[in-house]
Amino acid sequence: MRTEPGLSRAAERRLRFAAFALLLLLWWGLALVLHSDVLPTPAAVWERLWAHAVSGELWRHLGATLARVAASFLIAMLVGTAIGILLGGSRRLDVFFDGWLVLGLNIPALVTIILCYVWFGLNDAAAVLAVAANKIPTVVVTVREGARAVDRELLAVATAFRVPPLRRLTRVYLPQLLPYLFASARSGLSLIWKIVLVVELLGRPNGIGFRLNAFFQFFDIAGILAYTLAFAAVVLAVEAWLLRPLERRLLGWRA
Amino acid sequence: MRTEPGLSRAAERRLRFAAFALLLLLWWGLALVLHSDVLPTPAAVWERLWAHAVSGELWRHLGATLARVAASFLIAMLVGTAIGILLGGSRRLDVFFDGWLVLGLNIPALVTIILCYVWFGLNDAAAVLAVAANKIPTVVVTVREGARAVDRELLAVATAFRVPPLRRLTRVYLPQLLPYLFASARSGLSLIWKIVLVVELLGRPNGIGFRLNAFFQFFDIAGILAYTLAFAAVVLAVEAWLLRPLERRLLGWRA
Amino acid sequence: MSGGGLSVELQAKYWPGSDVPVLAGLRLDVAAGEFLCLVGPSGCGKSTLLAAIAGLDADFLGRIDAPPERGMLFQTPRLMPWLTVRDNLALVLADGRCSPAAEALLDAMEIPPALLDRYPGQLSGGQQRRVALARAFAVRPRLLLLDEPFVSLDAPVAQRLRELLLEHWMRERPTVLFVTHDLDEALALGDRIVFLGGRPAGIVLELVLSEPRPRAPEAVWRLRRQLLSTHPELLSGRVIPDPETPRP
Amino acid sequence: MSGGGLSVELQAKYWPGSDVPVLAGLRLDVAAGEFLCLVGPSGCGKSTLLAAIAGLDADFLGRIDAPPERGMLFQTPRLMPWLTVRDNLALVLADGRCSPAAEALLDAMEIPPALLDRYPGQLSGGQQRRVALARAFAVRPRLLLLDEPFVSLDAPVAQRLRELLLEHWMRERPTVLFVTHDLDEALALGDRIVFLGGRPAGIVLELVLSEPRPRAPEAVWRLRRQLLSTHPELLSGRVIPDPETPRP
Amino acid sequence: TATALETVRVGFQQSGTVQWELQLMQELGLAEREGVRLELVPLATKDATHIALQGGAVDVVVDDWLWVSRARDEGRPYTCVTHSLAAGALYARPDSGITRLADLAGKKLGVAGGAVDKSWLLLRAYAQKTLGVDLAQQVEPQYGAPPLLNQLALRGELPAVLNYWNYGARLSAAGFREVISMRTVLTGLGAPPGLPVIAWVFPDEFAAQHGETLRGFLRASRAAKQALATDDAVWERLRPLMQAANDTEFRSLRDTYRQGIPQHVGPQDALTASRIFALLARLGGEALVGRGTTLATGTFWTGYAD
Ligand SMILES: Nc1ncnc2c1ncn2[C@@H]1O[C@H](COP(=O)(O)OP(=O)(O)OP(=O)(O)O)[C@@H](O)[C@H]1O
Ligand SMILES: Nc1ncnc2c1ncn2[C@@H]1O[C@H](COP(=O)(O)OP(=O)(O)OP(=O)(O)O)[C@@H](O)[C@H]1O
Ligand SMILES: [Mg+2]
Ligand SMILES: [Mg+2]
Repeated sequence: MRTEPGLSRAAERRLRFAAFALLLLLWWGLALVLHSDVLPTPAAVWERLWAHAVSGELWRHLGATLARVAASFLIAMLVGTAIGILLGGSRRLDVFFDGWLVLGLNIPALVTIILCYVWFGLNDAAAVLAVAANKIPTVVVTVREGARAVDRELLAVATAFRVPPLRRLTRVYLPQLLPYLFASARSGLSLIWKIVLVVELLGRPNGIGFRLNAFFQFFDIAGILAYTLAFAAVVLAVEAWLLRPLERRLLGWRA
Repeated sequence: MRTEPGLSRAAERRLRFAAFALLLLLWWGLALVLHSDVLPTPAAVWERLWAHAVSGELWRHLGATLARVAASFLIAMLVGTAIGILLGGSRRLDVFFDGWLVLGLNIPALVTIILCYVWFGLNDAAAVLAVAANKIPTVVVTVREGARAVDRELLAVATAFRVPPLRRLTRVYLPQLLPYLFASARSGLSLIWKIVLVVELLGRPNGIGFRLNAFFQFFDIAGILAYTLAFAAVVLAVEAWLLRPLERRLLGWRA
Repeated sequence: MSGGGLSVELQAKYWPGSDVPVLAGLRLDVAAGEFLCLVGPSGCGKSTLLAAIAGLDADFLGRIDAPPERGMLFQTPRLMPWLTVRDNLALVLADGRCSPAAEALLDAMEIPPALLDRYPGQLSGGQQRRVALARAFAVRPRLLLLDEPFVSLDAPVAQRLRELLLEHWMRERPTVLFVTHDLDEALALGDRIVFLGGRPAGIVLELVLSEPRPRAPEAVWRLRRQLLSTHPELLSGRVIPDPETPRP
Repeated sequence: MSGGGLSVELQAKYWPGSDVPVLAGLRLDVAAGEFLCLVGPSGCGKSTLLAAIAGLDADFLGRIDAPPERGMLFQTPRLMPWLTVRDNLALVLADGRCSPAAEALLDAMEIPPALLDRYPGQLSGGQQRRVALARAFAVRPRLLLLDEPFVSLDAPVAQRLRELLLEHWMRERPTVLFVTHDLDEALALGDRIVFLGGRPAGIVLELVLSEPRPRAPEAVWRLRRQLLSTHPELLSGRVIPDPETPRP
Repeated sequence: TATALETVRVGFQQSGTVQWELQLMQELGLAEREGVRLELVPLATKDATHIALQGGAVDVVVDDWLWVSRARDEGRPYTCVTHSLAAGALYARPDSGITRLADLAGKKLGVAGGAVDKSWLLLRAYAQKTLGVDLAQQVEPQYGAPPLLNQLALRGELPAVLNYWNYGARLSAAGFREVISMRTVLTGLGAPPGLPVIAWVFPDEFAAQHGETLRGFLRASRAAKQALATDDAVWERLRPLMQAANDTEFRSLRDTYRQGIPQHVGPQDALTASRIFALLARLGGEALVGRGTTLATGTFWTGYAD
């Protein structure tokens, strides 16, 4: 709970590398000790990844999944944030929709997915809709907490100076929601990817979820891990090249 | 984005009731218009719920699921909060474990579940562990954002007055994390319940997830909705009798 | 009321959960371009009144007419911690950009250009207060609400800022509501001083000052002596009354 | 150094990203039980120095020895908004409970018992400041760090609190570091006044005051005149110099 | 005595068809008669049975022999004994005008199990052979979960579905036409009759250590099958489990099930399977059969025949 002196960029990179190396080592060690198909070695997974990358199959499935994840993510974040701000800002709306929200949160993915597929057909639009519908309530809940915690004294400044609504939103309101939005985006991306897996399992002819199921049928954990890691690598890249720089820019004032 | 005058308790109850009634009405109307098995009427679902409640089957499955949800929830919140505070408080630890966290977030539930079941056997301990392992990273991510956003000026007060560590934690640190903890608890409960469904799907002989799959095989949406609503009712009760009163007590100062 | 003047008819302002109003029976008319000082004990309701006038709190009985073009200095600086000094000013300006005029204002407040790209958390308390003051001036308001603007500043800077405020006021002629605990400051600046007091608080005394500004220290001192002779209670407890009038 | 005294040897304090230190070459020894006033222009580094002494900022070159039993009043009240007035005091007290002594202190600060169960957000600016002051006193510290304690308070209350501070100091004899912009205040209270200034800031003048306390207003006025005659720049810009010494 | 009974733990999918036979074995005490105590472990999905077997929580599950062969290739020594020959079929809506494979051209076709599903691959091979077309190009395949496809077909959004037999039975009962059965497809492709579809799967080690118990269990299974094949009364007992919507569906399920009961179980199964393996390996490639090029030796257990 105390602030430490800052880390240089180089030191940060070294730390990240060390963490990665340690993880690899732990995994490898464990895999060798256990010596079971349930935990293949990094080498086995890498080999599988490589084979699928070369054959092009990896890219096809990864691409399909990423497209679905991206579309659902954008929809869920936009809609969820808007609703969250509304509910957090108005006690009346909040009380009214609170029960709906709890229901929305707790409807199993399976139900939304089935309903979307049955109503809108076995297509990507239905898939994306189902995933977004699953994620929106959790964005709402997080953003709503943020909106409730917004500093009223600072809002009063904007009111007193009659700051126009859009500017008030972007420069007074949203900056306070940022930690909540980042939390929501990070856990959201992972949740969405997990739901996309289920959606693909139940009714898409491609994507990692589809592929994973085939691996799973044959208990091919190396294959499962290979595709999982391929997706994780993408998320790590998004973290490093999008979320972290954004965070540095937007939340740099806290440093 | 403006504060409204407060709502009386009675007005709040009326609003909640109205929201519930409206939802029921909408559902009923839609069900009658669509007239399909995919969206049964509330009456059909209620009838199913009643039958399962009378036969005792509902309670058996609901009980099993609730026990798993409760255990995983407690573990995930405790462990996740502790790790989140550590990472949010120390830049060095944060950078080191950031990659691990991203991996942890994005490992599909399937993988953890398989590993737990295969290593620890098809038992409830393995099931609970698998669920907690899935949820912990999202708690960490949310709490970490909160810990990063903690007001350093207020922490400085505690340091200057040499407030003992435990008191510093409970009276200076945690109150600032509360909105994040509530967000985490609310979306967490729903996420955990969804993973519990999968866990039950993959290796438990009881619980709602186990039951839901059987319904799905026969495309019995009324059955699915009946069990879903039974769980949602429990969550609504937890909201009304635990989370909301807690929130009023702990965050009342904001009013 | 029109044209920059202000009319307050506050029957009562209650805080939730309290039976006694903080403010009651308060009637105040301020002419356009008037410089009004508000003085009163801590906790009597000065900031509450300002918030009501600024339209931040509509939960009172009564009616307030105030021009919408407001500049306000709150009792605490209330800068957006995530905006640099420059962007904090830009936030309230009409076109959303920090004009050269606004930067000149910051300069006049002795905020060197090097600080323009700093965040408020990297400023000293007095620097933050000056930025907040510049923000209130920068919008060139018709109504300027100032809640103890010159505390937390060293004497020379405070004095220069007082002069700046007077210049600004004489040039632009906004209606000014100036809350202060420093009677001398009120006497040096205002067209009129309104003393608040009592429970619920209302106006206990009004003093019209017709001397031209800037007022020489001697003039202020004379005013203070006059006032003290008729209302000795107002100055009780000041550390430095002028030497001729030792404290009771 | 031992027994409540304070020794500061600050070679340099840099802020990240700046080549010029804020503070440099500052040596300060304060005897146990001494009442030291710090005066200096806004932004010179007074709060920075206090933070370093309080152990809140270890990122400087040099060495500071200070007793660990500290009470501090920050420049802003910094009360925990989620704790009631009572709990804010309880937070810093040894046993985590608000003692009768602490409540008596609040009473002496003119915080009526009705406010004890309020949250800080429901207090006026001056009330918050007084609660923060009570918090600093309540821990009965051996070192009391006060950053402009009496701003935002009306003159009578401020004066009563000054008396309270002196009483407290005389009874408990903590070492006091008192930052103020009000020279008269410093002259009325301190054993010694240290003037900070320059860039990087250091000590530009020290003044030892041996007159006993409480000092009568006349005594303070005499001290001021003495000081002004040797260092006219210090008082430049004050609104109310005493009438015999019109401002330059 | 009761203590002398050895236990066989059988993991099965609760909503599936395997439990009919298991239920009957238990109700009629068939296992006990063979000196075996049956422990039924109901699980929600087929995946769950895999995990249970892999984790050692059960001794026997039901799966297809292809899975066993592939597992053996990967060094996981499981083996199996044929359980059922029942295979799926291609079903079409009565109003779709689809009566032959050729009528599918340009239409949507629901395919259970995905792009590398065995039935789908075999059907494509058959279409290639008989019509000279690639079905995957000719139709718009819609891959999805079996119940979902059924529902979409019943709602009229899919004119035709290739689904497992137990789902197909429900479609038949709803008036759907069986366009072509997998049995016909297999014969058309030159496969010998009597090809096993799914089998009792268990670890080599279990078979080696508890051979007698296992044989007892398999004999009990045969007895249950006998009853199911000949005795209509036992079906009435199972009726609650089957969740048939009406009598037609019930009969349809019963009759299809009976058709899938193998006449004999024994060494000939391995032979038949290895003939079809080559075909599947060619059609599905590694994604379907794994790295093996022929049926792994020992895929079918030689310790039991009837
Ligand atoms: N976090 C920071 N980063 C960079 N510069 C800072 C930071 N905090 C303060 N400063 C600068 O350090 C100098 C001293 O600040 P400090 O708060 O100590 O001043 P002060 O003497 O207390 O002034 P005041 O009387 O206005 O409160 C100021 O010029 C300020 O701009
Ligand atoms: N939100 C609130 N709820 C209840 N009482 C409040 C609230 N805000 C302020 N008060 C009370 O109203 C009174 C007036 O407060 P206000 O801030 O207007 O005082 P003030 O005159 O500005 O005092 P100061 O000079 O100390 O700033 C105070 O006694 C305060 O305790
Ligand atoms: Mg005030
Ligand atoms: Mg300061």
